[in-house]
Amino acid sequence: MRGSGRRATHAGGESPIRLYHVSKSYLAGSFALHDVSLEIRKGEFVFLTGPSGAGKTTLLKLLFAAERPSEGQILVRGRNVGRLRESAVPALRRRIGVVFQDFKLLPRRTVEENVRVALDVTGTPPREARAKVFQMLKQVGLQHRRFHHPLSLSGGEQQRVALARALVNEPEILLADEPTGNLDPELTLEIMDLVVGASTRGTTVIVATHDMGLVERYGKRTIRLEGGRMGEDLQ
Amino acid sequence: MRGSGRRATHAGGESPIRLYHVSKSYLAGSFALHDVSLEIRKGEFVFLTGPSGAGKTTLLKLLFAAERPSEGQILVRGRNVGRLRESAVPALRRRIGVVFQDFKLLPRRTVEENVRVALDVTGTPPREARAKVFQMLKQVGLQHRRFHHPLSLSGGEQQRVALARALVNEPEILLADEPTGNLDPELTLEIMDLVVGASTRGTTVIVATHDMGLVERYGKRTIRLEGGRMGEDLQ
Amino acid sequence: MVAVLVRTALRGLQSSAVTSVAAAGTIAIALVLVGAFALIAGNMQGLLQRFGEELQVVAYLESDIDAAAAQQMVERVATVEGVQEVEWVSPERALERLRESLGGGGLLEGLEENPLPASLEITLAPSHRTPEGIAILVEAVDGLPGVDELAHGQDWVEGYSRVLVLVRSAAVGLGGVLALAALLIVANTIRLAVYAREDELAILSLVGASRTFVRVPFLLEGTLQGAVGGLVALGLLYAAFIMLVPEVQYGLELFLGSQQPRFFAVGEAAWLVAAGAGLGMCGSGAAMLGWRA
Amino acid sequence: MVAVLVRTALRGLQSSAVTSVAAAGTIAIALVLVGAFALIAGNMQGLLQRFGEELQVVAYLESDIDAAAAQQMVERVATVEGVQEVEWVSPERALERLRESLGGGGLLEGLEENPLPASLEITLAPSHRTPEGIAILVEAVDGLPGVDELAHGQDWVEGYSRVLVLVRSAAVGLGGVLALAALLIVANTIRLAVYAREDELAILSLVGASRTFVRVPFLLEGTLQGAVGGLVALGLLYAAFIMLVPEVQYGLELFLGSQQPRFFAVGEAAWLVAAGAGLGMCGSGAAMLGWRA
Ligand SMILES: Nc1ncnc2c1ncn2[C@@H]1O[C@H](COP(=O)(O)OP(=O)(O)OP(=O)(O)O)[C@@H](O)[C@H]1O
Ligand SMILES: Nc1ncnc2c1ncn2[C@@H]1O[C@H](COP(=O)(O)OP(=O)(O)OP(=O)(O)O)[C@@H](O)[C@H]1O
Ligand SMILES: [Mg+2]
Ligand SMILES: [Mg+2]
Repeated sequence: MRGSGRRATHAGGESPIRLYHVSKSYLAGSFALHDVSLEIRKGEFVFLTGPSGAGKTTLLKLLFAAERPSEGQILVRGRNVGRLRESAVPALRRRIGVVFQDFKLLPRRTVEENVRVALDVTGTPPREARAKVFQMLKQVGLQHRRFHHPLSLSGGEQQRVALARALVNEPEILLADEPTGNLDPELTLEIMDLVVGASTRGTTVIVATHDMGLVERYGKRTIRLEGGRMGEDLQ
Repeated sequence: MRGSGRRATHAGGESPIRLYHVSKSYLAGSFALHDVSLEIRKGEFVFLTGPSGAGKTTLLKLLFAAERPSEGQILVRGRNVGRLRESAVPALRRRIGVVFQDFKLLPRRTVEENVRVALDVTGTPPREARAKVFQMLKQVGLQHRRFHHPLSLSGGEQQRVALARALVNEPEILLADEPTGNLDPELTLEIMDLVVGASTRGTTVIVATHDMGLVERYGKRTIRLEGGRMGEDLQ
Repeated sequence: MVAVLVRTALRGLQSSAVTSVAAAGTIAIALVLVGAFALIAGNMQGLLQRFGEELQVVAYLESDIDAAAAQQMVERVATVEGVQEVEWVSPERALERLRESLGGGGLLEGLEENPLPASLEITLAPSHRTPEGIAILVEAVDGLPGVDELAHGQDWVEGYSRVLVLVRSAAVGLGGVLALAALLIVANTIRLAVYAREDELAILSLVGASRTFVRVPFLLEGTLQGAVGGLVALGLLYAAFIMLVPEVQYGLELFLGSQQPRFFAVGEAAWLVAAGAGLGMCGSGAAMLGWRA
Repeated sequence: MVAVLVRTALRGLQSSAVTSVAAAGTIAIALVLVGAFALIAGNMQGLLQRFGEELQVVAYLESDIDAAAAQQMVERVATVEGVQEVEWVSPERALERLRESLGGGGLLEGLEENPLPASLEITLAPSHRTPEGIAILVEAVDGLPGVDELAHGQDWVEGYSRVLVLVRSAAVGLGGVLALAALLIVANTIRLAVYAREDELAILSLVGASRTFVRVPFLLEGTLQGAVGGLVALGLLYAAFIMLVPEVQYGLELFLGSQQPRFFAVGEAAWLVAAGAGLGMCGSGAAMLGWRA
């Protein structure tokens, strides 16, 4: 069922993410994303799937204003992020937790500092920040590694640090790009439970993944991209 | 079946990879790898599995002398890599193709140059190198992206460039760390076929992966690490 | 928030020791150059002053002027604009000097009477040691009763004032070039340091750090590196001063006379450190301008 | 293989434009400083030489020596070690000079006969303008028949030779400090450049690049950056020279007399560029030493 058209018309103030005919072209003549319209409600949990190069990461980047759309409108929390002033971008990003496909950890900071930076940018008081970071690291099973540097962590450990950073300030929106690609099956379930838990507490979650097992297991809404175009949108 | 003991005694000139009671400790008091013994025959295809932080990457790093073992002996192509002189390391690495878990592409070089560097270090003539690189990029489906920079590629595309670089000089040994973690199921099979193809042509292959579907599908020998120790070794 | 920014800056310094040391080191070296130049130029100032003292206008007096009348003239001339000092030289003293200057031989023994006149030796204030200053003096003194003839080495003054201008502009020019070079080198170095940490800045921005949050710690880092560089430069200069001055003391005395070579005063030293801090801050600021999130 | 290394170096330069430009720029600035100093010092050399020419030993002759005898003495003295030139000054010429030096007034009109003796003015070769050189000359000339008295301004020589030593050591010292500063700054900059590209070097090493393969392109890059920096410095210095010399020409003439200020000869200019290349290469080499695969 192609649900994009239907959903986009389904306007509502409680939808923190709405895309209307969004296209993105990095190189003239080719589209990484083509005419994508969709709407995601508050607290909804959505899988984003599709083959390599389908535009999943591009879609996520548009949502936190790391890229600007070539065409169309993107409303995040009611604001048009395609037209956001440079100076308004940080405030947007502080409401959005992102797990990057390549982690993007600060190599010269410890695990604790890497997670904590998400609280520092919001001006959280030090005492509170320390407690939250410790709690979060415990949840991803890395509290014992908190004084180590990311480069001395295994791939899966780094991925969990990235997730901890994205979740620590209880964002309104969580964008996770392949957040379990480096995790073993058991850990994948633990981590996904964390993410699902966040969504039940009201965080709107988009998880880009290739892991069809995961998609099937959780049975959540699944949006499929193919060559930059909306494929299926399955509830 | 725990086959490590049996295998290690199974000495033979045709086994390019042999480990005897190998341990690796990064931090005093904890072992990333503990008393691992195993032997891999020429042209063999082996999956390496285990939970996050089990020591898979560490084991691979020991094989191409990116780390030195804390204890035990490692013979690669008959040479003790734990005791290799600094100046002998490059020659070893030129025989080993490695797909790094974090790709390790040169960000300021094009895709073509990234693949080509593996031929440049062996002194392959330019004409031959160009032809081989083009052929290889075609096999991973990226010939049309060859003049782009890695940072403008999707995660899966970068992963394929990393694989192309590892395979382009037809190495005797291929070490692939989570080589399909960012690939969709179809592409995963295509890429795995490439890797299996290399092993049928005589390349000894170790693939570290969490993807149990993959492991089951190919039914190859599977070595499982757990907390740095040898778990199962299933043929 | 301020605490967080400062802490971030300190962590930044710590976590990128290589670039921090390199930046501070470069600032130190640049400031050593500028500071050494300032020291040398400052001490040379005294030397030039002394050269200038030799510039005198001599008013030869008519032979019928006695000591008392001469004394009156001295007082009169002393009021002329730009005059610093006036000395009366009696004919006897003049002959004595000529003898000395001829090497003390018996060269002037044959003279039956002293042919030399009395004179007034007029020294100009430093600010008036120019052709214009001399012209004013000459005009004022030339018409005075009792003055026979004026000797004022116009050429000498021309030469002196031109040399002075030349040396001063050379000093200003060289100092300027040095300061500019220091600025460019420091900016360059900090730009490289930013470049080496670009990934870090990009990541901070991706997790929602505002411009302030990214930039302020960086500026603080730069400022601190610069201040440390300034202190190091000050230390190096002082060490060099202490070690070198006794070595060249003897030679220096020829130049500076009894004047002791002096190091920076506390205030000047503070300026050097402040200059370092300023360089570091501006360098970081300039480097950050070039960087876009 | 060589082609690959060179190509890799060129690609490296291209792909890391920021660091390359920064390194070349820093080398250029450092060399401008050193070069400007060399130019100034080189042109000052002539000035010092001219000052030295004024050092003369004067041998006053007995009054019964006629022109022919004096000529013989001139030839004799000319053979003494370290003597550059000997000039005979007749009593008439000596009186004329004294008059000139006293300002041309009628001061010496009253003399009935010329009280001044004839003399030989002996100029020493530059290398002998030292207290020792003078001592040798004095010993050789003092006993000669016909020589009445020797005037040799021992103090003046002491002063001159000390000033000479002082200025020369200041020049060598300042030049050395500048060169050292340039070296440190360049090494620092290139170290930062390496630091910014550390990941790249590490990756090359991981895919089997030998030390040579990693280092040679890097050294080539550094050398090229240095050479470009040297050329830029040469251009800047030449531009400054062309622009500034007419400005200060008039003042300079007082110092250098008719001697024209000169720029570097082709060979010296080549040295500057070579120095840049050398700096770049050594800087890269030093930076690579610090880097381990
Ligand atoms: N900065 C860029 N410049 C040019 N092309 C880009 C850039 N970023 C992405 N692309 C291209 O846009 C297309 C979509 O990329 P995107 O990263 O969104 O794919 P993806 O769905 O995340 O793939 P993967 O599963 O492999 O991560 C790809 O073909 C990619 O090469
Ligand atoms: N350089 C290092 N310094 C300190 N500890 C390290 C270092 N590298 C790895 N470790 C630790 O050694 C253990 C094994 O790491 P390794 O990378 O081999 O795991 P892995 O099996 O590859 O895990 P993953 O599947 O998450 O990639 C981990 O606990 C890791 O934190
Ligand atoms: Mg992606
Ligand atoms: Mg791993």
